[in-house]
Amino acid sequence: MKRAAYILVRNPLSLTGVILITLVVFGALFADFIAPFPEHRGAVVDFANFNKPPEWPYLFGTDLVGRDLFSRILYAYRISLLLGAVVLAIAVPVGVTIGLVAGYIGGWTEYVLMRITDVFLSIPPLVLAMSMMGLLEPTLTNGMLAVTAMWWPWYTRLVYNLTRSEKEEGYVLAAEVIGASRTHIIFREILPNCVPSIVTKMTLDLGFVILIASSLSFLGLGVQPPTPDLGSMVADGAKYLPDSWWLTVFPGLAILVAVFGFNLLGDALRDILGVDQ
Amino acid sequence: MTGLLSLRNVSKVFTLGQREIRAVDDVSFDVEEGECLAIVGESGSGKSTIANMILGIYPPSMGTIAWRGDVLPARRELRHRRAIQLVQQNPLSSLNPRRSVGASLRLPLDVHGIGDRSHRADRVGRLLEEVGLPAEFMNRSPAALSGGQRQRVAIARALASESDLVVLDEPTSALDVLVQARVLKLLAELRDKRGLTYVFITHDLSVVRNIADRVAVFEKGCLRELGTTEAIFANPQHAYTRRLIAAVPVVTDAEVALRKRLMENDNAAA
Amino acid sequence: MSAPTLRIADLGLGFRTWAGPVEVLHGISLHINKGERVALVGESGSGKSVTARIVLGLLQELRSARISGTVEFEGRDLDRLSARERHALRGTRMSMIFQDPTSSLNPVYRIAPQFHEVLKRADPAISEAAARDRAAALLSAVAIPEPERALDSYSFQLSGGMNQRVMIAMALANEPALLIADEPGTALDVTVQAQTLALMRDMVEEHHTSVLFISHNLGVVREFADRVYVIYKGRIVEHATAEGLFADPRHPYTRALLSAVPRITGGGIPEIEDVSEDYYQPLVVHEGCGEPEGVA
Amino acid sequence: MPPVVRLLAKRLGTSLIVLVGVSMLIFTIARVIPGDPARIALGPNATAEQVEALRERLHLDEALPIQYGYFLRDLSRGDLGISLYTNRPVTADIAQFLPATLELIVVAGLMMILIGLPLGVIAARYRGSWADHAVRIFTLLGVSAPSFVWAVILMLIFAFYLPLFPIAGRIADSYAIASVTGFLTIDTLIAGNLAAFGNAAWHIVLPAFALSLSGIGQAARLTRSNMVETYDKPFIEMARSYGFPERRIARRFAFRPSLIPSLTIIGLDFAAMLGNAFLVEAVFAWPGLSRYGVAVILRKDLNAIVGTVLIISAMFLLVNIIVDLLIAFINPRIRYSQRAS
Amino acid sequence: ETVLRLDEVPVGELDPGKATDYADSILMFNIYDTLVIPAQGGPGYVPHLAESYEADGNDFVFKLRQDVKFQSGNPLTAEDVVFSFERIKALGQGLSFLFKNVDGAEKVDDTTVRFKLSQPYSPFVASLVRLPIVDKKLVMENLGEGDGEMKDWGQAFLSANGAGTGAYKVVSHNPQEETVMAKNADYFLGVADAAPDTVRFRYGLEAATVRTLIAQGEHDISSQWLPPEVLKSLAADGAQMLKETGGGAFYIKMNTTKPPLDDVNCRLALASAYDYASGLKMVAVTDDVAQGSPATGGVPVGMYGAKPASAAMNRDLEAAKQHLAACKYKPEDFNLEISWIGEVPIEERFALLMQANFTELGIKSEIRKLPWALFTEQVTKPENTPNISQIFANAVTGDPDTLLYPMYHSSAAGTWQSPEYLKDEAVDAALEKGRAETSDEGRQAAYTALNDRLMEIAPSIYAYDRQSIFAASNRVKVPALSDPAKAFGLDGFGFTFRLMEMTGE
Ligand SMILES: Nc1ncnc2c1ncn2[C@@H]1O[C@H](COP(=O)(O)OP(=O)(O)OP(=O)(O)O)[C@@H](O)[C@H]1O
Ligand SMILES: Nc1ncnc2c1ncn2[C@@H]1O[C@H](COP(=O)(O)OP(=O)(O)OP(=O)(O)O)[C@@H](O)[C@H]1O
Ligand SMILES: [Mg+2]
Ligand SMILES: [Mg+2]
Repeated sequence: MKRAAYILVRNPLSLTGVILITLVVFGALFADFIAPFPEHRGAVVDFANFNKPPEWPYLFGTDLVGRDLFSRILYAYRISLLLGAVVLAIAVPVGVTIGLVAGYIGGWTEYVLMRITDVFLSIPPLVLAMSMMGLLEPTLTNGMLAVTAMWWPWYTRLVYNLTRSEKEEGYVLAAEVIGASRTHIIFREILPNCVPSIVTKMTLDLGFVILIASSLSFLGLGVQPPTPDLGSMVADGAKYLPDSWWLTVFPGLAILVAVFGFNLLGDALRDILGVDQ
Repeated sequence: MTGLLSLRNVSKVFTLGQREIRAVDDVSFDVEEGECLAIVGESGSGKSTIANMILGIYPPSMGTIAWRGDVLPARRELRHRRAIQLVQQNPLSSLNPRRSVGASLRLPLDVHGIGDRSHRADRVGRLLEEVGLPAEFMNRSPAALSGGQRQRVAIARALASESDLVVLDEPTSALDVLVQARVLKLLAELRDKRGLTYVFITHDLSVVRNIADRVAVFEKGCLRELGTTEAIFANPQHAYTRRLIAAVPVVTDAEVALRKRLMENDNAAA
Repeated sequence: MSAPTLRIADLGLGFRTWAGPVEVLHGISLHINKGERVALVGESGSGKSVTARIVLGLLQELRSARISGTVEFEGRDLDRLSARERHALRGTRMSMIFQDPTSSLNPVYRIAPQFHEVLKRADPAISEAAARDRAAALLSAVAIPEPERALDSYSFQLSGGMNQRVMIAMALANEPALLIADEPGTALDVTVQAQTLALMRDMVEEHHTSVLFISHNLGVVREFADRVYVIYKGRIVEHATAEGLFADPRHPYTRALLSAVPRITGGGIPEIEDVSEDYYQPLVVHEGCGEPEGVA
Repeated sequence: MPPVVRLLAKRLGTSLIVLVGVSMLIFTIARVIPGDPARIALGPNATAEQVEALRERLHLDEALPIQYGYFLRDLSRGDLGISLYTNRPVTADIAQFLPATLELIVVAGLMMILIGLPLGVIAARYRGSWADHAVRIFTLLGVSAPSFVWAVILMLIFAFYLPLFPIAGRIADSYAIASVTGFLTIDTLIAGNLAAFGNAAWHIVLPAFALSLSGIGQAARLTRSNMVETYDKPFIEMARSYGFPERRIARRFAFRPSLIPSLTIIGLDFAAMLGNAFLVEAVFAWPGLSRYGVAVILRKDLNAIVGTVLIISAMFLLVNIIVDLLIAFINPRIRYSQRAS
Repeated sequence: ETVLRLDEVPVGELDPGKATDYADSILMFNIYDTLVIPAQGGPGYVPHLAESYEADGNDFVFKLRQDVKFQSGNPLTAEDVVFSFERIKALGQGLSFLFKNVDGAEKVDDTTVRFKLSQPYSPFVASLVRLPIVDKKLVMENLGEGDGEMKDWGQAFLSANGAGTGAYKVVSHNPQEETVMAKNADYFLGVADAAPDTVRFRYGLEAATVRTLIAQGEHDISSQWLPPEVLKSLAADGAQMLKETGGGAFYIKMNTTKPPLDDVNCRLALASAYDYASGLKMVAVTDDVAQGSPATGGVPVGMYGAKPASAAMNRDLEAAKQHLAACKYKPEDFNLEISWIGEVPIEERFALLMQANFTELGIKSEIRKLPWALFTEQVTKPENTPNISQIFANAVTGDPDTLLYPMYHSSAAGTWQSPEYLKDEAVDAALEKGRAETSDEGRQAAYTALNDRLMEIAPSIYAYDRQSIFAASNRVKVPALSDPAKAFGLDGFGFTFRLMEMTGE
């Protein structure tokens, strides 16, 4: 804890990350109080003010049915961050574990696990999502499930290749010689050494996961209007570039801020997780 | 009677592209319970390879290794793991750079359930102190240790499991003499107290002289000579052994004299 | 008299860690004249390797390190040199043999290209084939039995001693003015150790190379060094000629060290305290051994 | 047989098994995706009888294993059936659309390697400096909008405001190039028409860049974070102490040991683009397989779905094998591992 | 050489037996000819490949022109007409349903064909604009593999090649990328010099791409699917707006089988609460150009039975409240499912508009995005069909029958056009009468009755009458899409390339 605080305080970039993320989370949590038009998160249309460029009181302009983009972005953070967090919270542990196990244990285990991963990876995500739709209710939860299903194998491959290299290191031998269990070697010895790559990928994936929501909602899975989500806002707005640029640019910047914050934080996290106490 | 550990016709061949390297060539010897067997030999003579095979890090290409009369399987069981420990030659890579010294030291305690849980941290501290390091070092990362300090951590870790046999691959060559003395003493004490057995790989014949019961001399993957320390130093049979002893750097005049004597023998024999 | 090859004056070093600052060097001074072999002996963790790193300018880049004092190389204050000038010295005018050779060689390249890289420091135009020939010659000089195989191997395919010899060959390859040898003998068997020490001695004499020889193997020091500094916990405690030191060790710590050396004649491991208040006694300088006046 | 070839053969063999697995799975999935293929194919106005007749012709009323049997029988003749969407043989469609996409993603893949990796190296080498931050912002921008949004933005900037690049298509209308391989860059060279080659190459730049942005970002970030780790290793200190040029240390000594994650991700990205490039293809009017794939999925064009997915899977497996081999090549310790598994 | 470049959504279907979409229609109208074509500047149909035609009881007899040659050089004969008809029936795809009531076609002599109908069916002549006449000889020479005498009916050949008499020939065709067509110099009516020499018809361009291409002078006519905002900015940049009126409307359909919309009062409440004016504002491009004009009822303005343009639908919240009060369901007891088609982004805005409008009545609702494929699947069962669906429908032949019958006849329930599942005897009767009547007055009366009934029971909200707006460069003049006096009453027919003029700007 002390170490974490020390690392955060010493590196101004990490601190920036903390501040950005705090702002984003704060904005999402207290959107009801901050948003100038809280009702614009829902079923509101205002054709007197639609498709307006940024101007008072619409800081970020209005969308095609006249809702305040700034307010919607604040609310969108809620669902987008939730989506990102949930997907990563499931996909990363699953993918990482499989990759570690396959890479470390080798033999038949590796063979079977990696071929299963291959199958998942080689089916295009859209097909996977569509088939989910055939089988499941089109709710947000199932949408997250679908994204998770297409996400974990990336971590598996990443960690698998790292593990193959790490297991040749002396410290793995040392642990084996001591008689440490496979679980220990995999999770306590090798995993910490894969953390930099995993964390880096995770901080980037946050952006991707937020964006994937747009393709999910294109398929009718996931977030449905009028609930705002950043991915759909960016994606839908692109049709109206360059004229109604604010429709794309502000949600895009909102994602950038979140991803940027997490990335800075990720770098710090790497240092904090650096040494296992 | 077979010893605690016996190697029978053990060979190890590495393939390097098209080429084959016979790192260990048809070696047989026993390690008796409670003894300290030193393995000396030129660099690249296969000492570390033997150590790695004893530990089951890789299997011998030929031959068998038996533990208390049972041939050791390729996949070692936990009891074998506990019974045989290793101090690796390369102290940097044998410590996980992402785990603190304390975490690395605690591992054998946890794995083999040594001591009760709440006192393990203290135990780790004591282990560090035993090898001459302050207990606070348990919070450090290996990167912040000097070469010798790392080596001492590795030794402490091998001792932590309270095993029957410890294979020490150049355990003290990175240590200064004071610490070396201390570690050697510790090793000797533990041997007495717990009846440990050591396979001690080193170049330092002065050390060998002072702690080993028997010495095995290797050259080019072959076992050249195996005898009691006394015998080897008093009357080395093999020319290579004599050369080894003659080359030892020494600090006292008495030692210079001994060296001279052996060198003369060698010249006479040649 | 020309300036010493290396002069260190009042060098201090501390690290900032999350647990608070750690002082490692408490103002040490030492010098090496041209062609001189100077040993730095001392306890493990006493600050030998970090001193070497500072001389090479490697620690200066570490953000958590705080360095004070002066380091002069051939009369030039390293602090005043530009980064480029400092850089130009490395690998050409000074080189180093690392303590842990196996991890100091790059695991993903074979030895040959790494050697090529070293030789290019002195002769940027050297061809791969020429570099290989030269490397093979240098490797035979350090008694590597099959130099060709070693060149085609990765560091993890060589034994510890072989890696160390590779490092030694690399360090000597460009005939530097200052060679820092951080425990060069540790992983070598005694015959090879003797051989390489002899080789280093020849080299040094021939090219008037100065050597900073870091070791705790007092036997080796005795056979190799002209002058010895004994360091204890970041302080120099004794400074003497090699002969003088072994004949008449004056500092309690030096005496302890000497008596702790196991003897080839047997006699067991001596009983010596490894921590003692006495070891903190002030510096003892033998006659004729003093630090030159600062002329920066 | 050299070990690499043997390994390759073995991996290719197992890939075939995976491919069979994928084919069964996708065969099932294609039938689970909502929508009645016959109805969608026949258009909104078809009568129930028409739909029934088509269902029968497609064997849709039979049990799934029997349908799969038909599929295998046809496949053995190299026949993937007729696309209900384009009304052409699926094989013809794939043959036409695959080269266009491959051409695009090969260039995109090269961009990931040639831009992403060096950016990562620069960021790691100048860690904490303005260059590092500039690279960070650039790479994070890449993940803050989907590739097709970048496609639109790039098109607007570099084709609209600054008309430096062509807007759409694979080559200017004025060139008539006979299709030999389907790869326009190659066909133009075969035709010996350098101007056309230049024009075709020029057309690839923007879409490939838009596609590769996210990969560039990932490759750069992963390279950076791993190189930062590697920079702490003793062998880097050794290289420094020998005064190897910093640039060489970065490019060789620290770079190669740090390459594994970036290479893995580039490989995955490369393969994934086959399925994900559709929106970029749409923006740049690129007649590629990805777009075809999405269209057929949305229209539930069974034969075409199965055919496209199989091709994509096969490409994917191939790329993965290459990546695995490359990684073993990059890290000799994997290659020469002595460890019993 | 002049080149005309335009785009549509994919795919371009070249086979006359399968063509349905707007893109397909454009291909058919240029590569093939039909016996009749819509009259220019007014309602009705005029002979084209036919010299003349007459009704004979239920049957119709056509006399062919003798000066017509196919692009292959083969002369047009009655056999080709019979073949074309039999082929479309045999394939049973595309628009073949239009000929359900036609029992057969018969060659009377080389230039005379008789179509035999099973019942009086006045929209038949209109249907013929959807029967492209195919070069039988050429097709027979190019039959692909298949069972039976006709093998594959030339499907393989016709999916990649043209076999018509049209003013343009296929140069190359890739159904997902582009069809290139060139002027047919031997066209039987001749082609004006000003008409484009080459036409590049691209499929699937993104809005932003089209916007850029037109601005850069690399594209001539956009598809009708551009969002109004994009059209607006193109217009602001100086692009001309081409307009195609009539033939279709935007319908908001209510599932009449599920509560609460099985109660007519509830439906009427929604229809009164819907904000027609805002909806139109959404599709407005400029002050005088919009993608829609006010709806007046169930039948688009200009068709038989339509109300005059002045009788525009209007929001009436008071009336809505009264209707709701009469409804047997309480607004707080239900949650309406408003669906929209994922492929048509503007529908999302209408969904939001409805949601906001209905909220004012205290009705809760939930928006669902449905991809087209899923939507077509769901509407096949009344219980899966959403409460509210949004549909753009048009008369594929220009005849009101092809618009209204598939939407509202009880036998047609459960398709994408009829998610109302309307079962109403009066409506059925009116629709059947509309088909059977042959006189204009008779049809007018039938459809007026239908329209009244549709207003009374409100199975749909008649949101607006659709107009297609195309942005175009100034290099091309399209009288049929810019001058009402030269317009055709059939969707897509304005894209007859031979009637366009390249200005050479
Ligand atoms: N990066 C660092 N952060 C904190 N402390 C460090 C760091 N590097 C070295 N130290 C500490 O500095 C002291 C001196 O280390 P150094 O490597 O110079 O020892 P040494 O004299 O070479 O010992 P040995 O003979 O064991 O190699 C040690 O106590 C070590 O723990
Ligand atoms: N993984 C490997 N692949 C190929 N050859 C190897 C491998 N490991 C060791 N060797 C070779 O085997 C021989 C014996 O090596 P080993 O490490 O056992 O020597 P050693 O006796 O421990 O030497 P040192 O005292 O220098 O550590 C050497 O020639 C070495 O090059
Ligand atoms: Mg060894
Ligand atoms: Mg050291």
